[in-house]
Amino acid sequence: MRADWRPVAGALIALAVWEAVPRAGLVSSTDLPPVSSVFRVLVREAGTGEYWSAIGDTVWAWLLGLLIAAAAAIGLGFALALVPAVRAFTTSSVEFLRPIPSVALIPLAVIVYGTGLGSTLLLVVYAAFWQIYVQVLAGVADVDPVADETARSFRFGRWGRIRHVTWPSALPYVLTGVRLGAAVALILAVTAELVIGAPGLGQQIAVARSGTEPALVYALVFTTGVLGVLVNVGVRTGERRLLCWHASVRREVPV
Amino acid sequence: GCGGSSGPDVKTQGGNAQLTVGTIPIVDVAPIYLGKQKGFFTKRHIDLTLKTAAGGAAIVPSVMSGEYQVGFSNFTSLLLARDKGLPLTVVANGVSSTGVQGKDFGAIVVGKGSPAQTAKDLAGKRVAVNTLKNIGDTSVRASVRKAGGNPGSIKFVELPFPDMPAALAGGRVDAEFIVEPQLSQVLAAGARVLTSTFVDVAPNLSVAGWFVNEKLLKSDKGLVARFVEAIRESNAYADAHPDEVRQILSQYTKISADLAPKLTLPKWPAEINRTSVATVARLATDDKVLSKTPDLTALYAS
Amino acid sequence: MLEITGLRKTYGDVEAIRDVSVALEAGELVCLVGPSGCGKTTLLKCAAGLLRPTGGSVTLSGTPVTGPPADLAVVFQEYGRSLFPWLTVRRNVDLPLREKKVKKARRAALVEEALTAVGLADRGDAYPWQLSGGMQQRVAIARAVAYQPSVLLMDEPFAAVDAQTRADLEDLIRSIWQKFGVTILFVTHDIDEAVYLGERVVVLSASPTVVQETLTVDLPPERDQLTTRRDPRFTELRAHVYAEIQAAKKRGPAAVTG
Amino acid sequence: MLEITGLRKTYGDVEAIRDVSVALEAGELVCLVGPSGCGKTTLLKCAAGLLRPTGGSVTLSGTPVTGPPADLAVVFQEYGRSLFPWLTVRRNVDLPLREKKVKKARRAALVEEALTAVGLADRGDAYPWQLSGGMQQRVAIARAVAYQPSVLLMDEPFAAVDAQTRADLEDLIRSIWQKFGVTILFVTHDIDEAVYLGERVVVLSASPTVVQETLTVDLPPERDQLTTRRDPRFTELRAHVYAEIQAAKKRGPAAVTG
Amino acid sequence: MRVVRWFLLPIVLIGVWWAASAGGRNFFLPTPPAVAKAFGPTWTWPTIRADVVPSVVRLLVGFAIAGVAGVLLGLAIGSSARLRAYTEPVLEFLRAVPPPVLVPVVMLFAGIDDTMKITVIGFGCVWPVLLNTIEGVRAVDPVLGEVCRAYRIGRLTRLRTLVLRGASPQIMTGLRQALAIAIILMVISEMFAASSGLGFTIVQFQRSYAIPEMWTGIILLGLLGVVLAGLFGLAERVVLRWYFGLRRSGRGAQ
Ligand SMILES: Nc1ncnc2c1ncn2[C@@H]1O[C@H](COP(=O)(O)OP(=O)(O)OP(=O)(O)O)[C@@H](O)[C@H]1O
Ligand SMILES: Nc1ncnc2c1ncn2[C@@H]1O[C@H](COP(=O)(O)OP(=O)(O)OP(=O)(O)O)[C@@H](O)[C@H]1O
Ligand SMILES: O=[N+]([O-])[O-]
Ligand SMILES: [Mg+2]
Ligand SMILES: [Mg+2]
Repeated sequence: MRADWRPVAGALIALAVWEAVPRAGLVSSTDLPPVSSVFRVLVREAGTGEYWSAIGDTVWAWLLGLLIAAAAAIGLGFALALVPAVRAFTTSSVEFLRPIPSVALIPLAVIVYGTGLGSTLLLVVYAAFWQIYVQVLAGVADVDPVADETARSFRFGRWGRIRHVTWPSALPYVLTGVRLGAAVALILAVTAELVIGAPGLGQQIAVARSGTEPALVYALVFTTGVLGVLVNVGVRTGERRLLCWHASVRREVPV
Repeated sequence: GCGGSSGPDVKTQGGNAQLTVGTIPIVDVAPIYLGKQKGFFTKRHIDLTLKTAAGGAAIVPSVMSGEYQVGFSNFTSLLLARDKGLPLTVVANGVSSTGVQGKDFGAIVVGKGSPAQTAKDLAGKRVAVNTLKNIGDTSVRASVRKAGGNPGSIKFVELPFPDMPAALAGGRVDAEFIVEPQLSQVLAAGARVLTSTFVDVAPNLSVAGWFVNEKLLKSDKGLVARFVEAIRESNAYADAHPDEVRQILSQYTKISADLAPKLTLPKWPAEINRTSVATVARLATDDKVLSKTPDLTALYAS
Repeated sequence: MLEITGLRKTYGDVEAIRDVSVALEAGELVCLVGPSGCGKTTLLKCAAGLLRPTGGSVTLSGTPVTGPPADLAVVFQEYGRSLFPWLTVRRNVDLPLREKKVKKARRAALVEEALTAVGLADRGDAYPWQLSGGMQQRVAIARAVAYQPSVLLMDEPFAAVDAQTRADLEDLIRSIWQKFGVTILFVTHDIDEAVYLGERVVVLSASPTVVQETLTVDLPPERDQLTTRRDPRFTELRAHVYAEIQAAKKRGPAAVTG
Repeated sequence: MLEITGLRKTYGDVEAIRDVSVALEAGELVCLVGPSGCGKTTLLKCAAGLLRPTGGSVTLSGTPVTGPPADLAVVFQEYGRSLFPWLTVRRNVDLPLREKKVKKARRAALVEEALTAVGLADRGDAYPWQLSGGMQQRVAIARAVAYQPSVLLMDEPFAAVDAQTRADLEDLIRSIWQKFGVTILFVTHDIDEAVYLGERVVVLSASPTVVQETLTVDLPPERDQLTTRRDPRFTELRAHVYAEIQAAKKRGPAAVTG
Repeated sequence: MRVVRWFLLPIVLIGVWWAASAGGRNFFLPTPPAVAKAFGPTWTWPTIRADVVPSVVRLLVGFAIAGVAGVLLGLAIGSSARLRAYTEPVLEFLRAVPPPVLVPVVMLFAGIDDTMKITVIGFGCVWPVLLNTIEGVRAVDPVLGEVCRAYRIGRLTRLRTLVLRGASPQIMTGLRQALAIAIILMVISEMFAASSGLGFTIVQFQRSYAIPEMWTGIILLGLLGVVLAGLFGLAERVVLRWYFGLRRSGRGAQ
């Protein structure tokens, strides 16, 4: 297949706008430095071990948190969706706990885990969990009744129905949930580091912010964004493989 | 470790006590970095681990839980914590104002074209402070009162220090309570100092201090004493060697090398100016930041 | 073996089936015909334990049917949606066998045999949505056949295939029925097909549904597309069923009730 | 009017249609028959401008068809999925008319008329998923009929309805055709139906598809379910078509190519 | 029975909390009665009017903007593979930027007042709506797409009656997620340049070590979430009536 240059073109256009806005004087270049000077700082930082270990810390907290959140959300989501009694008993608590913003848990996190990885993980897991969980519930509810009846008529066991009908039907939702959760997990990882001071990119941003070099702040923020893009590329690749049968993917095969 | 009351047991390794200290990446804590570098702590059998937290609010719970043994915080926050019954004790002076009007590390500034001439003119204006119900707004009110104005009509807005320069330049606020290094930044951009507010509050105001959990004080008085000695030596060294202070900033902050020499450094006297802390406490009580007049003797270790 | 007694089913306000009783002997092949919307699919789903009747009872070998009983297979009218789009044709046919814990080698043989029987041996690796309507329907039939059920419920299973294929599939079903003694309830709207396939034909009235008539097909058990369909008795029977359906539709619910 | 010339269509590696040419005069009713999977649906979609041919051309009144042309209506083989589940039956039929900017009163009349014609006048407020398969298919037919197209493409439109309803709908299509002079391309797998309805019957070969034979139905234009089907010429023609389809299937692509 | 189902787990959870906090061993974890006692004096009507109402208004405005923008953008991007290819990396980039670091940038353009807070809320919670809309649009049944084309259903009607309705289950899921995120962002946006608001007040309590009061604030956030989720559920039942019916129709009464 031919390489798709369009995402690159889109990105270049966005970068050009970023370069142009401060240069045209729409905002002061100390408030929003042009992308070229941000890149210069980025190149400088990329030569330091501190930068890479911060990325490492953030990615580790993110990945671990996302895995825990995804496993818990998918497991619980399926269990609750398939055992109506459990769902009936948990709805009220879920509806109450879900909207509690994870940032409000920062004090709790600090009390329980201090300023280390644990605090970051608590916030990351809490936030990403709900994102995935809500998608799982919606996906599980979106099974084609005819497909489900087919499985029942062949007396698929409970596990068989989950494995062969519910899971594939819910998969598009789950993957959207994972993409949402991955982004939220990254946001929370960085936010936790930023607000609590746990090691990672967020902490670097906090330090840079109380310093006097705006381009460095933007360079670190840019790094966060690039991480987000990479995460998405990863999930998308998985999605294209897992959902080759789905209307959203198969229609793109030109006929 | 869960719980604010679990004992802060200090680990030792090779005969040295392992102390984890929570700091903030600002100029104020330069002496401890310098002191660590100079070996003031190791020679007293203390191995320091310095952790930067995002702010005092994150440090207090960590000292309570025993994750940090020592923390850095301004006195208003510490008074607030004691006001609510947290068993924290101040053991050493952290940072003090220079006491020189117009030449302090913190100030109230206004934008280039502002008509305001004295703090009195801030009445009815929008003033940014880094945290509300803390030393910032209390000091600003004190300055306004001192200049003969009525602080009641000031509209305070909470804004992190790093966001202040842009807000002032953009005219989003009329004045700001600001500290270094942002103070030098806004001055370079044309802002004007209205008054050095710490100087208005009290002569040689003690702004922040080093604190520990009362438990540690009870369980290991000797260790705390050694730490205090080391801090005093560090403070004195920092006061005497401003150039080295400016140098060490690059180790834990991102203050650029061209700005560091221009900063107004604070003072690091050995002793806490207890009178100034009492003034701060009275102002905070008047402003209803504190619920009752604090018992200041309980605040200090000795 | 399969007994449906006094079945009644309402969907909210809509009374789909009023009172239907049908009993199938073990190894019997009964065809169900009736006007569009009279409740054939509803009846089949109740028999399969997929739908709970509003009244009456369904029993299989004496035990009440509350969920889909063992060794039963259903071919759904909505064949397209009953295939799993995320599985290839072969995996679609294979999946129920896996669930039944059939050994791998045996499974492969059953799947290939069934696909060959419906003429899709070469399309095993395609996805259902890459097939024509008739092909999809044949996959659904292959899935049921490969399962080797003892009770087979089929809901207009040949509606989407051409005349020649339909004839072949009719003969396939009859041969399976004769070989394995499967009990089959077969819904169709093709009268010739009902008479050609069935030992009995049950004619349902228009909704709210009752049994309009039950007809025993007294044609010889060895049937053949050419000779059987030319049999004068065949023509007689199909004319009779046609007249009954027409009557069922014309008479309508009011007359039935009154 | 509708000219399909040298049509060729491949899906990836699968050659669905090799070379098909069919031409319909204005106001002609042509039936298309052929083995399952031979490409009837594909051909219809190409004619409707829904699918781009791999080769050959489709023109309507001389203009090449690149997208669905005006005043064309299609009844899809996947009738169930072609109805909007979030709209009631009435709104489903109404929607294309709204788009055509038909006046409200006229629309209401057309919708009721069409629903009555397919026997669903009383189910206008139900949702499609509350209907039986045959009813759903009739809604799809009503939608096409109410649209009053000048070209009507129908893909096995009566596959899910009972014999009596089917006969009624056949007569409905013929009467509409005679009254409004609609050009109709009608895909069916029912040979009797093809002969009964069409002026011509086009028989397609098995895939990769070519035209096996085109047959002119020389029956009188006034047709009737009883008399026409008893006509010896009718029997002759249907036997001929049946033989052709059988040949088409047996011969297979190799023979056609060779 | 319903009452039991609704309250059983919450009561158990409160019991666990009570057991964990009993004896006042932990300063940061007050007992349920301590929190309950603090609730009344903390949240009087004037405080609610001054701090909660403005927050909720900002939240709703930001959520509404995000909803409209997310659906419109999602429809455009979901219907065009080309647009999707161009915009995806940029959108993913923006999505990964944590709102707290975004706030200063937003302040540059939107000031430090309500506009900034609404922008932050809107910007942060647009993503689940956008993503779900895009996915929903892409998953619309192709047969229905062909029906629309065959009947030459105009672009606008097609968007309204096919794409929007077909994607509506996914869109509603996205909106549900967005609502939760909007509450988070309401708090975050009030951590900067604020002088009132629910989030601001909670942070204030935390900083001044008014721990029971802080917990009452968190609980109030939870209650706010329950109310908003409940209202959303009502709206959803109206919008997706056909969908729930369709999904139930196959499951029968069993
Ligand atoms: N989910 C449902 N909700 C409401 N009414 C329903 C539902 N399913 C079926 N019905 C109604 O029940 C009646 C019988 O439907 P059923 O599908 O059993 O008919 P059928 O005999 O299979 O028809 P066909 O030959 O057209 O497939 C119809 O009037 C239909 O409208
Ligand atoms: N999307 C697709 N991808 C790949 N192959 C396809 C696709 N759609 C159809 N085909 C193939 O094209 C051929 C013709 O299909 P088509 O649906 O046109 O047949 P048909 O004549 O309508 O059959 P039926 O009578 O069973 O409906 C079949 O072999 C089918 O497998
Ligand atoms: O700690 N302060 O500098 O306010
Ligand atoms: Mg049916
Ligand atoms: Mg077809």
